[in-house]
Amino acid sequence: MIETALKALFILLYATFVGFMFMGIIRIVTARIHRRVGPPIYQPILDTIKLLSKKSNITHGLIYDFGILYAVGATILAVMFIPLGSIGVLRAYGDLILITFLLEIPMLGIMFAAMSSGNPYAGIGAQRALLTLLAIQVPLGFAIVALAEFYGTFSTYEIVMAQQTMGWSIFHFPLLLAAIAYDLVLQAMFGKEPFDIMIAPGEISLGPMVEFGGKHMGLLQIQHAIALFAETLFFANIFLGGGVVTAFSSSILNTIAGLAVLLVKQVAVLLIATFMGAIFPRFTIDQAAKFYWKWPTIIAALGAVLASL
Amino acid sequence: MAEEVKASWSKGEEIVRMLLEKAPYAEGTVRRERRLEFKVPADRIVDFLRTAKANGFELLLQITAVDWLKEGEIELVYQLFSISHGTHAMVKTRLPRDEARISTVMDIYPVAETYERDAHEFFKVTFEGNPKLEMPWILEDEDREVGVSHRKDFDMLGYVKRKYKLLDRFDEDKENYVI
Amino acid sequence: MNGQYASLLIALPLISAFFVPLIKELGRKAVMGYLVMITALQTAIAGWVANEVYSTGKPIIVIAGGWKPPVGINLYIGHFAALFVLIIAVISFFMAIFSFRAVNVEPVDKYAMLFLLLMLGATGMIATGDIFNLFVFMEITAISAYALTAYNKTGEAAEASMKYIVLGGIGSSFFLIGVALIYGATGTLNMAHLAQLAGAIDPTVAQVGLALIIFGLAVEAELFPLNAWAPDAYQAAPHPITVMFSAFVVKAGLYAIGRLLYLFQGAEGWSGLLRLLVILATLTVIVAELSALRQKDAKRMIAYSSIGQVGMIAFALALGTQAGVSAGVFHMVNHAIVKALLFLTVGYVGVALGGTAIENFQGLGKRMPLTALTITIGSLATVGIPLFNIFWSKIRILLAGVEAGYSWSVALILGASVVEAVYYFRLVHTMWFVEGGGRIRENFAIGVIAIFLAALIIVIGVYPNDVWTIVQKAGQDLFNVANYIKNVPLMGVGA
Amino acid sequence: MNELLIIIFAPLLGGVLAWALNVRGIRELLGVAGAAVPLAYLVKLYSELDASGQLSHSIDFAGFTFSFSLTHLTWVFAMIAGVVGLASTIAMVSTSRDGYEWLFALMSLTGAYGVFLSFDLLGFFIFWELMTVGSFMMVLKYSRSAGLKYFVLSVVGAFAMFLAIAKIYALSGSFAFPDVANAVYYAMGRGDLALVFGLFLVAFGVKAGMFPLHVWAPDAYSETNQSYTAMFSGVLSKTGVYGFILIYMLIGYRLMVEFGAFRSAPKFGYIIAFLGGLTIIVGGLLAALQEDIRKLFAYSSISQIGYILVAFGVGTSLSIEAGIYHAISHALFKGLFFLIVATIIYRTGKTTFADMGGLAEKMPFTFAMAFVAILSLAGIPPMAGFVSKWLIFEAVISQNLPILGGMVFFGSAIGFVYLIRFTYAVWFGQRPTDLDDTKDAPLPLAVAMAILAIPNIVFGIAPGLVVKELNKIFGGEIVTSPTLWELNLGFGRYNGLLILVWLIVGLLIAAVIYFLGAPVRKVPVTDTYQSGNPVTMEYNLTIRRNFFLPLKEALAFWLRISFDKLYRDIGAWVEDFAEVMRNYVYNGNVQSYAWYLALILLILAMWGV
Amino acid sequence: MVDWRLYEPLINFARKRSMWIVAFCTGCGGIEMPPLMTSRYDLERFGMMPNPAPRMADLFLITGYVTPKTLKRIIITYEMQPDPKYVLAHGSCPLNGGIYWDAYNAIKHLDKYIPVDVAIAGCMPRPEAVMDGIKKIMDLIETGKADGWKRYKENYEYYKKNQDELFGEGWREKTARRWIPWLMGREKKREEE
Repeated sequence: MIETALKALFILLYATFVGFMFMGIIRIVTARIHRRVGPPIYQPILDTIKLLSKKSNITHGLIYDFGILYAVGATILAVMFIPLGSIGVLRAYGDLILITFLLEIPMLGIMFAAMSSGNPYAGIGAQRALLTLLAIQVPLGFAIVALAEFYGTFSTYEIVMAQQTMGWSIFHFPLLLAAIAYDLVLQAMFGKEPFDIMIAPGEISLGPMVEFGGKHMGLLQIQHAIALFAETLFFANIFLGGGVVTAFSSSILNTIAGLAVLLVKQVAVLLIATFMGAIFPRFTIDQAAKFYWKWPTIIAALGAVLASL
Repeated sequence: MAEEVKASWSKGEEIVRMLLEKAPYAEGTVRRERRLEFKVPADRIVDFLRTAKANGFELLLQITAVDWLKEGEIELVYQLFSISHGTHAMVKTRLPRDEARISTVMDIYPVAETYERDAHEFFKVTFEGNPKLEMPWILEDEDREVGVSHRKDFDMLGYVKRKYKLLDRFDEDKENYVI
Repeated sequence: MNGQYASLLIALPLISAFFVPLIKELGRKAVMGYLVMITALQTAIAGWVANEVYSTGKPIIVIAGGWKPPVGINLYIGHFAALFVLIIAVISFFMAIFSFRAVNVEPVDKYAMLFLLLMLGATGMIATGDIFNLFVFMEITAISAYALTAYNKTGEAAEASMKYIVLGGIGSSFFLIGVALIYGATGTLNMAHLAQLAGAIDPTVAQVGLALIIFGLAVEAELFPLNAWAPDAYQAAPHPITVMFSAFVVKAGLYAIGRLLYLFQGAEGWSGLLRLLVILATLTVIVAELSALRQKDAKRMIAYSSIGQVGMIAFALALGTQAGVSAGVFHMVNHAIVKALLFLTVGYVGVALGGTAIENFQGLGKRMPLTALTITIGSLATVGIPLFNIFWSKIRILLAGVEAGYSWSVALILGASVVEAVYYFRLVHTMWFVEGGGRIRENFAIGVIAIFLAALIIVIGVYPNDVWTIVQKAGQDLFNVANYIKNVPLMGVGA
Repeated sequence: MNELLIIIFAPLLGGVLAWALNVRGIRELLGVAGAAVPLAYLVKLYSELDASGQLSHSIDFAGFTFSFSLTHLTWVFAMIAGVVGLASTIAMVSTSRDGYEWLFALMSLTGAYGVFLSFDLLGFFIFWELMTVGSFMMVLKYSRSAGLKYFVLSVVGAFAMFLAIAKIYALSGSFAFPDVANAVYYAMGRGDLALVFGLFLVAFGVKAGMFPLHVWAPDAYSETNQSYTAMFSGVLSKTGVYGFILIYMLIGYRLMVEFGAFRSAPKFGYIIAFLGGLTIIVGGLLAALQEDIRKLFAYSSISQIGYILVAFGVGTSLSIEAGIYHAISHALFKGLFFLIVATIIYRTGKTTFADMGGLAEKMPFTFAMAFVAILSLAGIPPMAGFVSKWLIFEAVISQNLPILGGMVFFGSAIGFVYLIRFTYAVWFGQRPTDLDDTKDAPLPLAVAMAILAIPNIVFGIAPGLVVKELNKIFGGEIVTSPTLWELNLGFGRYNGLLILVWLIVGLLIAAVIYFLGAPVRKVPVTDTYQSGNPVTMEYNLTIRRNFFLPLKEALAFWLRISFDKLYRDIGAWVEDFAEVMRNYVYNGNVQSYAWYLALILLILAMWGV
Repeated sequence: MVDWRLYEPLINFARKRSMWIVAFCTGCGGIEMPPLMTSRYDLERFGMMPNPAPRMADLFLITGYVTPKTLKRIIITYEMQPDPKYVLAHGSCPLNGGIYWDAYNAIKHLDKYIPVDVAIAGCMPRPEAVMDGIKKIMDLIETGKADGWKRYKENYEYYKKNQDELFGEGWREKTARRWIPWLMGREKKREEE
């Protein structure tokens, strides 16, 4: 019991810290693309401390607070399920569909909280977030189906183990297609540029986030950090072979090496998303829906059909 | 002194003569190159503008109101511009000051709606047929109740003193003043 | 009280019909009272006869004038005849009571006489064992029916009865030629004897004779192209008479077709005729139901629905299997009860509110709750809702139909009953959920009859076992002709 | 063993008595008793059932022999009918006004019980008709057009089933399931088999609300007493679903042998699954675009039934078990949703989204129930809805059917979409002034909602309870569940308790951070950031009308195809045809009638007479 | 409930180094803001990020003249900001009305209505001047002297009196309902046709 508690605490701290570092990386990389100096890497941590230490906060009712808590709780739950190299508290129960659902639930929690504030911007933001969710569901579904059919199992841990022997998933053509589609979907799940219509700052002043201030926004920053970590970790595990290193003798070294390998893969995924985000202008909501229902769906469906042959 | 130096601008003369044929009730002169001026009685303004639009004056740039306090009249200047002739035209009408009433030209130049509302807001000129005339717009409700307008008979400075309660500041002259 | 008293069933209405002019002077009430008394007597005798037949299990054979059968005329009151004579008597008794209120056109004594003749004709057609006698009773029924249709003295009634006379006349002449042909070929008129000789008739005569007989009766039994007169006649006739038309006059025609059809099993071309009858019956159902869809008058709508149900009975009888025939008979019994209830209540609404147009039925639930309730029970039953009586017979007919191989016509009949459900539920909706006028006090006697019939429907619907056993016996009586021949004491003369 | 008869006829008896003694107090008592008695008997009989595996009882009635039997499968479905039926009748105590509604609601409940417990086709058909009539009369009371549309479609379904039954009866000579099964297996021709399957598909498709035949559901579910709709959509649609299981039990093996399989799913099953998939997508998308609260949940109920059909279509025992599990959870959360709708309509009297809003403060209990129902329907892990959806995903995708997998996945997102639309329009935002004094749910409705909410949570956290029951139906250990909280399918594992524990841990962490921050100030709805402009309660800024306009524009092309219009045109065409034919055939002049007779003579002559 | 004084320096450092600006540009100074964000002057180095929602912003830049109409929006937005909030007034107009000293629709002293922490002189100060201002406000936060929001909270009546004096009592409700009478009128007119 103590051992799992310690492992869980480690995972939580590691995830939050690395998540904040990822947010810092995103801001620096985007700044560098704009030929700007960019903030220090620990800037998100500073932002979160500032937000959490605000002296006065407002609330619009019970659901306004509970929605945020639920979002953070669900993200923490999701992180526990995804195998992190050799550490993994609920690794055995890490089921593809369960994790995909858990990664979508924070969005539901945030939307509940935002809408309970009664702000019209939050309403429009929620509507756009829902339509984006609807749009990404089709390619996401086909990608998950392709994965499950190719490996014949739903458990993420078994998929990671299978990739050690059969090589990374992206080397097999059907799963390469699924990876491409899933990567486009990640773009919307991160809320990065081409598909972040739901939190468009200029147009609907950050959509659902308009009413969050002080500690609520701080909690959301933490949630965003963990979510970034979880999504990149999930992608790394199921498509890039996960971090299983057995070269060293002592287990401590193995775990550290595993984490390092995972970190490299996660940063790679993150950079793809950041580059795409820095370059593309923002899609309107029906353009985004039409886009997702055209190319990524075709790619993912092709992958799923090929995987099932 | 404007008359001696005026070089005659044949093209402008010709446009004015063509317009005056079509609108005998108006008088038109060429102030200078690319500046025509017409005087039209208030009730014929709509027909004149319709003929102007038909003869090449595509744009209505602005409707400015001028308050002639001494003559007790408000002058409305419709500033037209013709891309095809490449010239401005100032169509001037005179309205009695106390109840200035004229019909709208929205159906000829749709943009006129905003300009008419502007003239109405600050010079109390009512344009029949403009639906959005009474809509609350630039002036805040407090100013509207007080009756702020840009007419000359309104003591603007007094109003500002009352509104912002900065009595001492305006009595100084240019030499000694208090920031 | 031996069997011979059964002949009273025929004699009583005949004699009392001719006593009516004597009572004419005593006034309208007396005539109506007399009518009720006679029908009550008739019901008693019919009840006794039915009890006798069903308890002993043997049919009662009445020999007219002592002449043994193939020469003399005999009445054969088997299980079927006993059951139906009882139904005819009971319904006439109810209608006599209903006529108190419903009939107020003056020559009441003529009405009473025709009423009794109609009852006599129908009873005779069902009870007789001799073809020519069957023709005679059919003529009596037909003629009294023509007169009664025209009884209301309105233009519409006259036109309806004129149509009925023309078609009825042609139909009965077909029947007569057929009987003559058969008599020519076999030399006998007695049904039992005919059944024995059916095989020996040369094929073309048998076919022609049989076809003519069946289609003579078809006019009376309202099969598809020949029932054009029926809707107008039903609508134009006075309300009690419409009930009698739909309850037993049509049934008598159907019984005759059924009886003769199965008598000539041996004849050549029998199965071809059966298939033709099935097609015509299905068409009757479909055309009748469809044409009822957009009716503005409730009585005409129920008339069409009654023709549709009659078509279904004909379909059952024409299947040629024991299950089909007994299902048909069961449906005859149920249909008689339900249509009696419906026409009674709709007629009563027509009398109370003046006219049976659908507008009068608006908000009937509030105006005349008892009548509205009984109409709803009647219409739910006709549509074939599980807890009512027609449901059981409809199921049996359709099962027998599919068993006999006519699954296409069963599908069409099911489609037609969907249409039937639609217009009945429109009526139910107008009655209960549309706002109507003030409350009207309902007549007690008619209320009792309606309640009795509605209760009968629900009782048979909820517990149909006993009625089903009775009806099965009646079905066997109709179907296996060998037993029929055995019961009739033929003199054994001739080939 | 006439307990079975008591179970079936208790509601009808209660209904008739309630209708007869039309007195305010007694009528409700009788009605609820009518619904409670069968449930009590079902629970009592469970021990006997567990011992003997099947309790059967047969009576011969009206010339046919009717047999009833209680097996594990029918026990599960009967329990669904029992629980949701009881909750719905308790809720009807506050919403129904006269005996009429009690009679026909309980008659349809009797029909549902009869359908589940009958062991022969004729009994099945009779109770099916009874159920249809009961629910039809409930709808007829509110609107004629909706009622007639519902009745015509379901009667067409019923008669299709009757034709199939008659065809089987003609073949096998008896109605009991065992004889029917082997008669169909040995003696039925290929053409007849396809016809019978088609007819059964239509019959059960109509009642379950499958894609092309679903048009009656939105009108029927919304045009009736809302607490009855909880039973209508919770229980009666399950009879349609039970029908699909019957297809498998009776003629499934022969269809498998005759028509072969398509990638490990039987071909006939793939048809059902594909139609189910379409139902999910169509039902969900239409639900998102509705303006009326009842219609939204009607379409959502159709799309959830689509899930069950996909599960049955795939055909493996795991997928059928997943389907039944989803039938249970669907009955629970859909029943709960319609009770919530009933409370809202009962309290505010409004049904369209445009004039509702901001009810969360006024009706906290109902909102809590709605929150539970939303979590369950949208499929959030610790709830029953998620478990059954997860089982269906696993079952469908493990049979490598990619297209079906994609459709099912798409369905889960649609669940989010229309639920958030409902929550935003009804619970949050500015409250219209006339809704200021709405009170919370009355006691009966509150009790009914609680009855349905608790199992939603319990079956989510402890799925072992349900799965042990369902394994008994199939005999073997299809879904192994080592402990009460865990399900293990070999290729996928789920542990309800673990998820709940870690969710609570996550919530605690977040709560700790939350309470470390500065105290919180409650702010009214009008104090929101509207680019600095002040906000007043009179000017409504909440987007309640046309919430998903972009989606409607994106789907504009597909929305033009509507089956509703197709059926209405057919109805109108039939009516015109009837009118035209009547004018030709009965045209009123005698000469033409006489010509008909001549026509008959011509036919006879032609016939070779 | 927890005593954070021990962590005050860290929190002040965080507040100093991550100021989020309310994207609310009043008057003519709005166009001066983008250059600060672009590569030449890059305020993001100091962790400053433009943020449209006042609920999560700290720094409120008043860039240029303030009309009563804008002041109403400024006051509402200012009150929506969570507590440690700072106001940076650019240019001379917020100080004494600047060139609009005699205009009826320009505010003469912004300080009478909302507390100003740092005022930057210049009729639209150049980016370098703004950077100095920001440096100044960061020092104030560092030393904890940037207490504009405390002043607003403590003598709120003074500020409220001035605001009501300018706009009249209950101006929020009045402004919110400003359009409703006209809309109702048009609705009635449309029904008549």
